[in-house]
Amino acid sequence: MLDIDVSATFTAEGADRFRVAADLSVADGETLVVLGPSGSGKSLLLETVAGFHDHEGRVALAGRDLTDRPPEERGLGFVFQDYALFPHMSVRENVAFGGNYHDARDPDDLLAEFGVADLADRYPPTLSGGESQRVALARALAVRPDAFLLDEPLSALDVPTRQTLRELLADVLADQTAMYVTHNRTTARAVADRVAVIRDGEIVQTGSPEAVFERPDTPFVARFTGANCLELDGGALAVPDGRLRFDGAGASEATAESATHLAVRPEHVELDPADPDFAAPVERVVREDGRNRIALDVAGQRLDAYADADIAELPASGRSDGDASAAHDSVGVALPRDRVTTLSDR
Amino acid sequence: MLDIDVSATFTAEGADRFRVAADLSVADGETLVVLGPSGSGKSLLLETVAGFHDHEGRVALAGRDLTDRPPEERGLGFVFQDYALFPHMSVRENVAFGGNYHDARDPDDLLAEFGVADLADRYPPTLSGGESQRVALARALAVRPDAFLLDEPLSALDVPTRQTLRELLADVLADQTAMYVTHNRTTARAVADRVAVIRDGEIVQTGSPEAVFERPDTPFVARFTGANCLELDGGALAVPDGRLRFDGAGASEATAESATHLAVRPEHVELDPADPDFAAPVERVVREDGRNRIALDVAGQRLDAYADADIAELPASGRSDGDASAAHDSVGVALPRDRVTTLSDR
Amino acid sequence: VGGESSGQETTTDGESETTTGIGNATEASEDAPTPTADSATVFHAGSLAPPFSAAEPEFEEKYGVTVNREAKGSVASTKKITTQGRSADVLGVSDFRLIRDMVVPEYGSWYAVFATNAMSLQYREDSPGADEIGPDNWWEILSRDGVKVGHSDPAVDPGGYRAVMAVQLGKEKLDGQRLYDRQTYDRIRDNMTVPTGTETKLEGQLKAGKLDYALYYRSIASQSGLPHVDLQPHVDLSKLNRKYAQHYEKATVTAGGNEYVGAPIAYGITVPSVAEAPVRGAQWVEYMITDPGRRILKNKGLIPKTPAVVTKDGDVPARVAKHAEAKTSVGPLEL
Amino acid sequence: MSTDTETRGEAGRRSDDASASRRATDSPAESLGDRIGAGTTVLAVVSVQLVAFAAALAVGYPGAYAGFAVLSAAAIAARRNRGAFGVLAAALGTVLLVALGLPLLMMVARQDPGLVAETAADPAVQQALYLSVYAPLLAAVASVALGVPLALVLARGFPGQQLVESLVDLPLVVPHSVAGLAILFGFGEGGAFGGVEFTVPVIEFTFKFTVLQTMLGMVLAMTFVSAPFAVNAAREAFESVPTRVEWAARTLGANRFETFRRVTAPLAWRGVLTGGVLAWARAVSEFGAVAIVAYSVEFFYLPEGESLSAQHAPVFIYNTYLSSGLQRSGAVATLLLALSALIFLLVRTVAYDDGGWP
Amino acid sequence: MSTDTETRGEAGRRSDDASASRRATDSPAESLGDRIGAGTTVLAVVSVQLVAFAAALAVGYPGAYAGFAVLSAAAIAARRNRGAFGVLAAALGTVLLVALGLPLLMMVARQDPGLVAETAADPAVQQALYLSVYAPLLAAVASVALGVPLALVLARGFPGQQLVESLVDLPLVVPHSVAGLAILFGFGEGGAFGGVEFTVPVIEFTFKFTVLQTMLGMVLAMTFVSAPFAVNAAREAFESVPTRVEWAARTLGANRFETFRRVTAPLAWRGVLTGGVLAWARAVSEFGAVAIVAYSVEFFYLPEGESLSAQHAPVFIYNTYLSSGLQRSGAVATLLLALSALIFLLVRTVAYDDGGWP
Ligand SMILES: Nc1ncnc2c1ncn2[C@@H]1O[C@H](COP(=O)(O)OP(=O)(O)OP(=O)(O)O)[C@@H](O)[C@H]1O
Ligand SMILES: Nc1ncnc2c1ncn2[C@@H]1O[C@H](COP(=O)(O)OP(=O)(O)OP(=O)(O)O)[C@@H](O)[C@H]1O
Ligand SMILES: [Mg+2]
Ligand SMILES: [Mg+2]
Repeated sequence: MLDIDVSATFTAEGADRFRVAADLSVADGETLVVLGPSGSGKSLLLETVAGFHDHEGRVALAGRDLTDRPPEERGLGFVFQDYALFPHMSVRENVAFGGNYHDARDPDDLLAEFGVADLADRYPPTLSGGESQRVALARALAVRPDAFLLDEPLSALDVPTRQTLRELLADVLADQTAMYVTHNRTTARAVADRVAVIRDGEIVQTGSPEAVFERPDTPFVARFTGANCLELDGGALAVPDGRLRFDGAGASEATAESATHLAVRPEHVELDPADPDFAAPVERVVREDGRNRIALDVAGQRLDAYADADIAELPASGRSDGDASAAHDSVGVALPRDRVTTLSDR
Repeated sequence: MLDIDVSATFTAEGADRFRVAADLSVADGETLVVLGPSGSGKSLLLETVAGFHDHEGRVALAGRDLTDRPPEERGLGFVFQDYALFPHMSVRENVAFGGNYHDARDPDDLLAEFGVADLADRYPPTLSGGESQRVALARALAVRPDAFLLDEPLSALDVPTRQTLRELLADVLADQTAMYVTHNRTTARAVADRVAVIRDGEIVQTGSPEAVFERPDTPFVARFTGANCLELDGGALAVPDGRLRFDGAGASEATAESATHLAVRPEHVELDPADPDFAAPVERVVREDGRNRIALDVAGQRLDAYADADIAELPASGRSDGDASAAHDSVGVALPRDRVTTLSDR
Repeated sequence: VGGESSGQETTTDGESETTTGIGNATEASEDAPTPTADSATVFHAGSLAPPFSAAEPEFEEKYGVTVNREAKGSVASTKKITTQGRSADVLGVSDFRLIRDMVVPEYGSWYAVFATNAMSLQYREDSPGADEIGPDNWWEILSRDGVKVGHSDPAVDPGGYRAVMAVQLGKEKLDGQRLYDRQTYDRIRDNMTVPTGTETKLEGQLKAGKLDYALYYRSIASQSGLPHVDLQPHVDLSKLNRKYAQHYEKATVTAGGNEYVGAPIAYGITVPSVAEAPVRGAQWVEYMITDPGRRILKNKGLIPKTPAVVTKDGDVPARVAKHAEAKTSVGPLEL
Repeated sequence: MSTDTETRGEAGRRSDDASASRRATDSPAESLGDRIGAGTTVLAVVSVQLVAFAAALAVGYPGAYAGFAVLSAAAIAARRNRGAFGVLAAALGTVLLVALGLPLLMMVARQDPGLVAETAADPAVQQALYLSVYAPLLAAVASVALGVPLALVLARGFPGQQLVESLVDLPLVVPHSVAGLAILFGFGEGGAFGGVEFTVPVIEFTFKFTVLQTMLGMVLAMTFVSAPFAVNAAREAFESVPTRVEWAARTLGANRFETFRRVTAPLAWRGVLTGGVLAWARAVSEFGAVAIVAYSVEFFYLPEGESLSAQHAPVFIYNTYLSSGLQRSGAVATLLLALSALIFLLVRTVAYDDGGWP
Repeated sequence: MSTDTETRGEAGRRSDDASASRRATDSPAESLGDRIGAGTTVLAVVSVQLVAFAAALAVGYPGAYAGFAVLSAAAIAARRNRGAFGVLAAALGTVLLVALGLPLLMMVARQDPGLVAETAADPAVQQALYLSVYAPLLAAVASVALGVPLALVLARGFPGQQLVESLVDLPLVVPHSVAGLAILFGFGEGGAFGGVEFTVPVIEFTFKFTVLQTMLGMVLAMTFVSAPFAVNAAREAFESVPTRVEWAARTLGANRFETFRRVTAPLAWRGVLTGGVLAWARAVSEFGAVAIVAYSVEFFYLPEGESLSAQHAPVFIYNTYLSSGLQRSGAVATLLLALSALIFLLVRTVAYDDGGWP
């Protein structure tokens, strides 16, 4: 159990003061994913927990109060966003570093596990971003810390390597206490037991991945987790051919009156269904891995949906040629009531 | 038309010599995406084209030979992987920098376009990664270069911002000559007119996104573009209940005899079809954005497929709880012959 | 012995037997307690460096002692003892009056005048007028336009005010004769510059071509390898007798807030009361005022005073006293 | 509640260059602490130290103050939560501070304030001090103006660079009086350029290259002994400018010179300034070489609006020592020290604080 | 075919710290060029320069050589494709090189090789040179040993830091003779610690703190004038170590000291070494302060295995000049120069080339 209740303020010339505050706890063996836009304070939060910044409040791990302990006695493994490898040590020496202070794992085994065994004698300044990141991960894992703080540990990897490492990491973290910072939703869903969304230094929602992704609390969370977030007008959604009401829709906590937005994930938007709620013109079709993301224009608001269909089979003429030329054909749309959440903008 | 035919060698202590060689041309208005694993020489290639490294061969833009020109006379806009913002200038000054040498766009307009208008008076050292990247993009666009060299311009962005910027960039690049380095396949497919895959400093395949993604030339390209790549044994695939032959499958260029691998993209693998080729146990289910990636065990080899179905409706008991516990139920699989490419490992 | 003692020619006096009544007991008691002092420290003026360095090995050989010499300007050497709290076994300076005025009585009670020097004019073969210059026309050449004559700083170095005095004396009559007139003098003065504090740097500046002529001690000039003109006693401040002393008095130099009156050059030497090995110091003084020392002084261009003169008062060590005459003045100069 | 804090990280963590990160640390702990509080603390600490020193001096054991200083530094480090290693570092560092500061402090403490004031009013002293700020400034400017291109070339690297670097460092080991002679021989009448005349045609102004007793010579001597510091500092500064940032400027259309002017130089200027200050300081202290090359020089004395002749302060101080004794020369030295300390503080606080860029 | 090349980028582009990037530049253009070729080029250039200098000297116009040097530097820069700005920088840089090197070169050229050889064989000269390598080494070690903790504290930052930094720089402006007096009065008989005795109990060894004419005093005087360089260089070095890399060490279990030992120090050591070399060089050249505090000292002379008394080389050169004239003292100075140049080259090539870490 990693208990965190901290707040810290940061100042720099030319910038406003930036304040990070969090009251979180991470259960034993749980991976808490911290999701948030860039500049929301994710890195600062992790660094504060690790003991590198003055702060108020307290940090405790498994009941042990860490607040007054120096970083080296906190037992927290940290993977830095910019790797922070020791440039004067070979890759193997980097991974073996912690061995002097802990009962550590064999560096060569770890490097092999991360697919960088052949870099063991190289020095970090000549590694590429992805290579560096794997070494940084191996280095943090080597000392078997009590809990992990991971700051975008996979961001610099190419996709196949990231996939491999994401699974490796999911295995490693399966029964580990960890805070894992990422912007990547796929990664978030793959490793998260619980998700915390941070905005401007403040935690705005925590919950299971399901809860956060499917039932966002605020329009911000909805947007950030990749859901469509459409503005309501007096509790109703303006669609091309009228207005739709969503009274009591989904797991909404907002009453119809106070609701200002509705959220629905693109994968739940049904295209060309038997019983469409309305029809909307297709704005843009973007080919993503193995499917198409269709952007629809709903009375001036944007609604994304996925179409599995192959490009040629699309109802509209949009083609994934990366071209901005919009395809204006309309397509029928249904918004399944149990997938829609209504929100009030606080 | 950007013609590139260069080769350069790089040395560093503790590292082997690294050699980059490329013979490419980018047509006017075309965006060439350079895809490759980390450490494959993408950045070095771009820097060489921009004129920062000694090289052999030549670089020409629209018939103009750039080989002996200094970088500032090449008319190439460069977005660096690590942003390379001027730390002593405000964000606005950064974007306005090129205005002294070129007829440039208004910095504030650009910053607004990239959603960072409120950072105009901040200084780069206090920006977060994603904020920096947007400023770097705006800065390169400001001078309206003749062609663009973009080194992972979206890597540090959170997903919603990346989506927005990807589209913005796709619009900007629509009629621009550009080389665009990325590991991100989604981005690659969204912006690419053509794709070049680089490995160990050498271009191993170029072609349209379709060609590269659907009909990889080599197992390396197949794996790197995210296709399943399974080893064949004497031209046949070992499956749990026998062997499958793929004679004349798809657009294969390898004869059945010489074929050593087969490639098929996960989105083309059919699960639970009416007429399965074989049944395979499910190894792992990973929840990705709006769908599940299912990893199957095909006689010891891994085969990925997508299942749209919601977690609860999965044929297997695997749940996306980030847990490594495998789900061993079997599922029927079909490999559509017209989607399979056979390859020979060169 | 009064202040009126005779002004002798420096080199011709033969009386060396004058031993004043300083008890032998002193000598014995001084020698006895420090038989183990195996090193001696000598502070001395830069112009004494050549003879003292030549004497050092012989002295060390003779007495089995290590000599540490510290050369510095005369004033600086004196001040090391008076203000820096340093101790030395010998102090040798180019003007005994420094010892008279600054060292006695607090840091010493006696001193010896043991040598004189002369001012001379050094030049390079390619200095303007070098091919014509001689003892009889040096003033004419020095007064030419654009000739640079350097000397050290009168404010901080006796060599400096002595150079100025030498030039002043040329326009003063001695026995009704003068070397040059006031105009020539003024022109020479205009050509004179002060490129350094102490005279030790002049030679280098001359050699480097930044000076055409340098006015300094004959002891330096004769050692440097460059040609030089020996000035006449009329101006060279070398004559330690009454007649010349009175002539030299006509020159006065004001510098650094002090007024210096012309006088014969008279080197002083003493064993300060703060000496740690006073016997060694006395041995050095004895060495310098006896034959071996005199020979070296002469070799190095200095003019030994024979016999040396010591003060009448003060604890003159016996080994020194027995080679020197005790006086209360040398020529016109009060001791 | 405060944890183990590395103040450096708070403000400088994102800096992509060393100097940005350095400056950011100038307001340590202030992010959470109170800016005014910090100022008061500094004042309090300084006062306590001065009182302790005065007390130690009064009882005749100035050495005891050293112990006090070391202990108090350690105590402050302990209070600021720097860990055992931090306390040790503070204590050891203070030993050096005492070794450097105690002699100066005792020298200053020895002075008679009345005499110092009287000396300060002496025009000759004022002229010497003026010259000793002014000539070293010229030397520092020359060192920087010529040293910066050299540093740039060295930072870029070329084969045989070690030779050139060693040559640059060589003046450092040359004994000061030898340096003076070397300059006389190198640039004097018989040496290179000695007596060379340039005539500016239109205004009929003839410039004769003479080093002895001229401002030119003084500045040359000072440059000789101080330029290595400027070059070394500037080289380090240029080397710490990230290459990719310079490249970015090139791709935006700036040529080499423009890149230097707008990117490299602004990023390196603090290092260059540090080098200039070191060079200035070194030139101020120079006695040997100046005493040979330019014992006293004619220069234009602005306060009186006329040309006059004076000596460089170290020479002046030495001469005062010889002619007027320790007390008076000590007073001049104290004035020089105070003036220099003031200039250092000014440079460090005013010039280094340019706002904006953190 | 070569384009506009910024050699610095080739090898150092990924370095995350300045010093790594700096070192990487030591093998410029070699990535494509020929290592042996580079060596030959250096030799060729050096030879041509020497021949040109000899020729200029022979015809009596050493000044002409300066022009030649500047032009040839510009030509080399042009050939190496450095652009107009590069050529200008090379030319201006060479002006400074000439100003620094020409006086020394001419001084050396003036020497009679026979006399130099004879002087080199003189045991007194050998002793002075030995002392002048040895005592400055002790001073540099003291400066570094105490300066590194101070630099570390300064690099971390604290309120009132400018005061301490100015205090550290103050010895730089103190005229050398004043420095000597300050030390004499500060640590001499009447000052702090003067005459204090420490007795080591077991071995009954009594150490008396005396500065006058002792090795301790000489080293103290040298430390006083040279420590600021060591502190400043070390501070810059520590400031350029990336904070996050130090943090990484902490999270892996290293405490402050271990982090310093295994990360900060190895990353900063080149800067610290540079500071040490500067301090050493500064101490070698010191005349004024040493002449006052320790004109000649007793020390253990290893080659003869016995204690003897000698003078620091600048003092020795001064004395030689006074007693034996310019020629002979020039020979000693030449030997000192040659020895120092050798030491610089050794430090730069051997110590800075530690292989592995680029
Ligand atoms: N020293 C500082 N003073 C003031 N603001 C700062 C400072 N350092 C960072 N910031 C600001 O704090 C905010 C949070 O920074 P942080 O690095 O934690 O972001 P992040 O969430 O990790 O972003 P990213 O995903 O881009 O890495 C940013 O807006 C940044 O501009
Ligand atoms: N100076 C150098 N000497 C030798 N090898 C180098 C040097 N610089 C980089 N390399 C190597 O060259 C390879 C290519 O580097 P590059 O930066 O081009 O990779 P990249 O494709 O951009 O990778 P990433 O996607 O991680 O940024 C890497 O393996 C790296 O280790
Ligand atoms: Mg971050
Ligand atoms: Mg790259």
